[in-house]
Amino acid sequence: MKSVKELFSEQEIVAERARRVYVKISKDKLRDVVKKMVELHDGQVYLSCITGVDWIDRMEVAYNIWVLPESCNYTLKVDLPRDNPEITSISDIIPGALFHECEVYDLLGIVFKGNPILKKPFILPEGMKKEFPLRKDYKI
Amino acid sequence: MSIIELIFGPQHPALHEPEMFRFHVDGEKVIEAIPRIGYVHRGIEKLFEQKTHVQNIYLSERICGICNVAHTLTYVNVIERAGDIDVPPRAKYLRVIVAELNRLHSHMLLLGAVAELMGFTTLFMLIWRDREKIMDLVELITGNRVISAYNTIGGVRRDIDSDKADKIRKVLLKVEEEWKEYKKTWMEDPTITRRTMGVGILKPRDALKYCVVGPVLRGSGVKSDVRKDDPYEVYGDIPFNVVTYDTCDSWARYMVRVDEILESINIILYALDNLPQGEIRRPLVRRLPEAEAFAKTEAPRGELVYHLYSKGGFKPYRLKVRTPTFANILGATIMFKGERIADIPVILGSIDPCFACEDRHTIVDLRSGKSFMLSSREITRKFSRGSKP
Amino acid sequence: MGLKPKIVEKVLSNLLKRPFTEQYPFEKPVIPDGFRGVMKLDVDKCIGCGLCSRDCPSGAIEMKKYEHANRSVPVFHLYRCTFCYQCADSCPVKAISMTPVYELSTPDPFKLILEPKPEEVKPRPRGVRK
Amino acid sequence: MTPLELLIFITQTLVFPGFAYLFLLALFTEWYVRKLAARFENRLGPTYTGPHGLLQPLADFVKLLFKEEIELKYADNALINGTLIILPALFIAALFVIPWLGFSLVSFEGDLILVILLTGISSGLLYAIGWFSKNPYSVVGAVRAISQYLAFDIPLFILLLVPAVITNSLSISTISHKLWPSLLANPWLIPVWALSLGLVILVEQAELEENPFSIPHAEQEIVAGYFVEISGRRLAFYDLARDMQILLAGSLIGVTFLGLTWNPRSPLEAALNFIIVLAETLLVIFELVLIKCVTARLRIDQVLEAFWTYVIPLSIFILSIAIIVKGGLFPWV
Repeated sequence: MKSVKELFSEQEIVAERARRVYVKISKDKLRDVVKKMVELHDGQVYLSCITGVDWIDRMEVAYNIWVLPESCNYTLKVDLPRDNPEITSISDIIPGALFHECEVYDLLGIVFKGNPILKKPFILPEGMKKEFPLRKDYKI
Repeated sequence: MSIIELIFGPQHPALHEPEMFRFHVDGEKVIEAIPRIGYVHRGIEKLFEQKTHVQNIYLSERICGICNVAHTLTYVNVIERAGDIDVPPRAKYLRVIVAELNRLHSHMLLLGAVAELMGFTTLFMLIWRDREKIMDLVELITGNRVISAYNTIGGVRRDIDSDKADKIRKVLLKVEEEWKEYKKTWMEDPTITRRTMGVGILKPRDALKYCVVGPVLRGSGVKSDVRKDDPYEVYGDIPFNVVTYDTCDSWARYMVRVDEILESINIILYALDNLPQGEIRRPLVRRLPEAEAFAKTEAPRGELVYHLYSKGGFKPYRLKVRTPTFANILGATIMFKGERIADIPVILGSIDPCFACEDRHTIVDLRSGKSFMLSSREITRKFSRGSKP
Repeated sequence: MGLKPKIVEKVLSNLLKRPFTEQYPFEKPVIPDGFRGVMKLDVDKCIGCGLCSRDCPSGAIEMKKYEHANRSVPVFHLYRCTFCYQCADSCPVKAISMTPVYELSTPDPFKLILEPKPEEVKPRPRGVRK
Repeated sequence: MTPLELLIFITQTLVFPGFAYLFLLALFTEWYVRKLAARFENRLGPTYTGPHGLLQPLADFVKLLFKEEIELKYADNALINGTLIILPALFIAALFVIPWLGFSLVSFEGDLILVILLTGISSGLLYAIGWFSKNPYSVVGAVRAISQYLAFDIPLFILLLVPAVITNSLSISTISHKLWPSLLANPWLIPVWALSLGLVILVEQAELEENPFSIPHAEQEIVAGYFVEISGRRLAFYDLARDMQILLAGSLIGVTFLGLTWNPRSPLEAALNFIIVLAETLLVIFELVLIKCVTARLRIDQVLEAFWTYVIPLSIFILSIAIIVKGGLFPWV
């Protein structure tokens, strides 16, 4: 196996542009895929960002991982149920995900199980312990 | 002496912006560093969703004043990717020129500030004197010293003529000469090298593991530059080197920036010489189709990421911004361990922290931002209440 | 504790040089062309389309209705203005231009409202848009 | 004592070269340091108050006197206040010994030791300020100050003994008068003298806690070190003490290491002596400011290492060479 792209099946690849691959995978597969990505290129990958989106009917978490030897960005999109958004943390595979996961939890309320520093006001003020401002139903 | 909790910030001379670090120190040695971020959290990501694509250009610029060109550049890039808008070649070159001027002034700002953090006020004053010349150039091209408002969707907003190009060349050559001297100072001055060498080590493996970006990553010897890896605008056509140093310490991270200044000057001179003729902008596109786009650029502080979800229409559905400092701050907490109190400013300076960048979303501004259109009467009421109680 | 003569030389030569800093209130800096200062509205050109107000990122432009002339004219609330000049870009008739005025600090925010006087706003001869 | 003598005595003590003069000269020193540093950095420096900003330090002093003083809840206020009153007084006392007119008001055999004692006490007082402030920053600053103090006070004492050995005197006035005659009488002493002059400026820089040794009050690391809690009137007195410390450092090294004064027999000669002493002082301060402007701050461990392993043995070596040469222990001298 030479390219990270071969990890994904045809149906999983949503879109492909120059140096961008958008992939939709299931929640259970995410950790395996990330682990394989890191191992495949001997750690020559880094996490650019984790984007959380509230699609009203569901939540989406998108892991943007840059693969240095391939010069390609892989966007791993995972759908989560909106009423109980929960996913296993990847911070043990890529420690750099720690703060990204905290931020997403803080603003959207997506729980990353296994993240050791996950706590509620991370960047929000102390008084906003129960509010998730980036959810679409948040009243401003 | 037992372990003292030393609190750095939110107000501290070594931090030019509000941020708090709790350092557990044993005598002079740092045992643990715990950051608390979010003091300048302005709710910009939420605000993006309320405003139109055109208004958001200027909002993105306000995430960070220092690297404002990088922010607008990434923003217009993400919009152009989502809407398949092509940009005239002259505009691409002009964008590169202004982006590199921005990098110049940002790196000078940092290196000067760091000289000051080490107590070297003279170097700080001299570097900032030269930075002033660069800012005058930015003012000449864009009409303002700092906030440039230069990039727009589908091109740039102002053109330069040959007079301006000559003036830019002249000033840059002078600055280059000065910088060659400063580089010697950074490389050889005994007090600087003693303070920075071997301080705040971040091994290449750790650098990738903790996902640091930009000069911090290159200072750890990893050859990664968005301008080379993922060329945007015309960086693919311009010859330049990716500067890396492999001593992995604070000194390496500073030297990366010193060398990048010289590289940037060459890039600008090359772009000025090869500036194509033609128009500078396409008609403004206000409406985007349903799309998802991911754009990244090399901001002065490292990789800057914008992730856009559009559902069609005038406003973005979700716009995620990942600024370089947010990625670097975790790496910094690793660098602090085992170093001395005296090294804290040096290490913190070496990641070029920009906390306004890092914390993007406060609710306070958002709430006042809701009533963003006040009539004259409302304003009168508001001010008269404020001034005459 | 060896000192590099390079910086010493530079520092000593600075003694004889003219200081680079300016005494601002007494010496005014040189303003280049195209500086984004206070904007100027050409009331006669304005067609009252409201594009400037719609595109303004900070909501600093309010369309004010002048009843006697039966037309709307933008009013600039400069204390909100970010001086990005998107309004000048958006204006289809180029009625907004820039001036090099930048000294705006004042204790009275009402001085920072650029509002055409009622007598300046003349009724448009034909085709008035609402 | 006749009434005229009494009047002269009072004038000398209170006006010139006594309190008023030393106070104004300390403020002038601050202006000189600020202006010089500004010019080194290609800036303007103070310009607004007075011609070329000459009155700026005085304006700052007066302004600070009227500022609100922040009551420290956990600190030992009485001790801090007491320390800050003693601090400028110590330096004033030391400055009285300097022969401003070729002679000084207070002069006795051994006044050099007195000056060294007074500067030593001042370092202890700075430590006390920091410790009694009970702020983490000030405590760290005080600990740094005290650990640095031993490292630079020993070589300073040893190096100040070099001109004393050369001139066979422990009185500052006598040293200043006899320095050049002794050096010319025994030219072998000149290299020793030059070496000790270079070293003493470096050590004095550490005594003044200026760059590269500005560690105890490193602003970017520990805010202001031991005087982080000082404000208002206390800060005014602290600043005054600091100016006097710089003035003392400049004038002490100026008169003991550059000499060139003599015992004046007429007012004209006294005036000439005064100009020479002032010029020497400003020259030494110029050197100190230059060093400050071309260096970055070192780290405490680096400074301690450098001082204990190099500067102290070197200064002992210089002193012993001076004793050997002066004592005629070399057969060829």
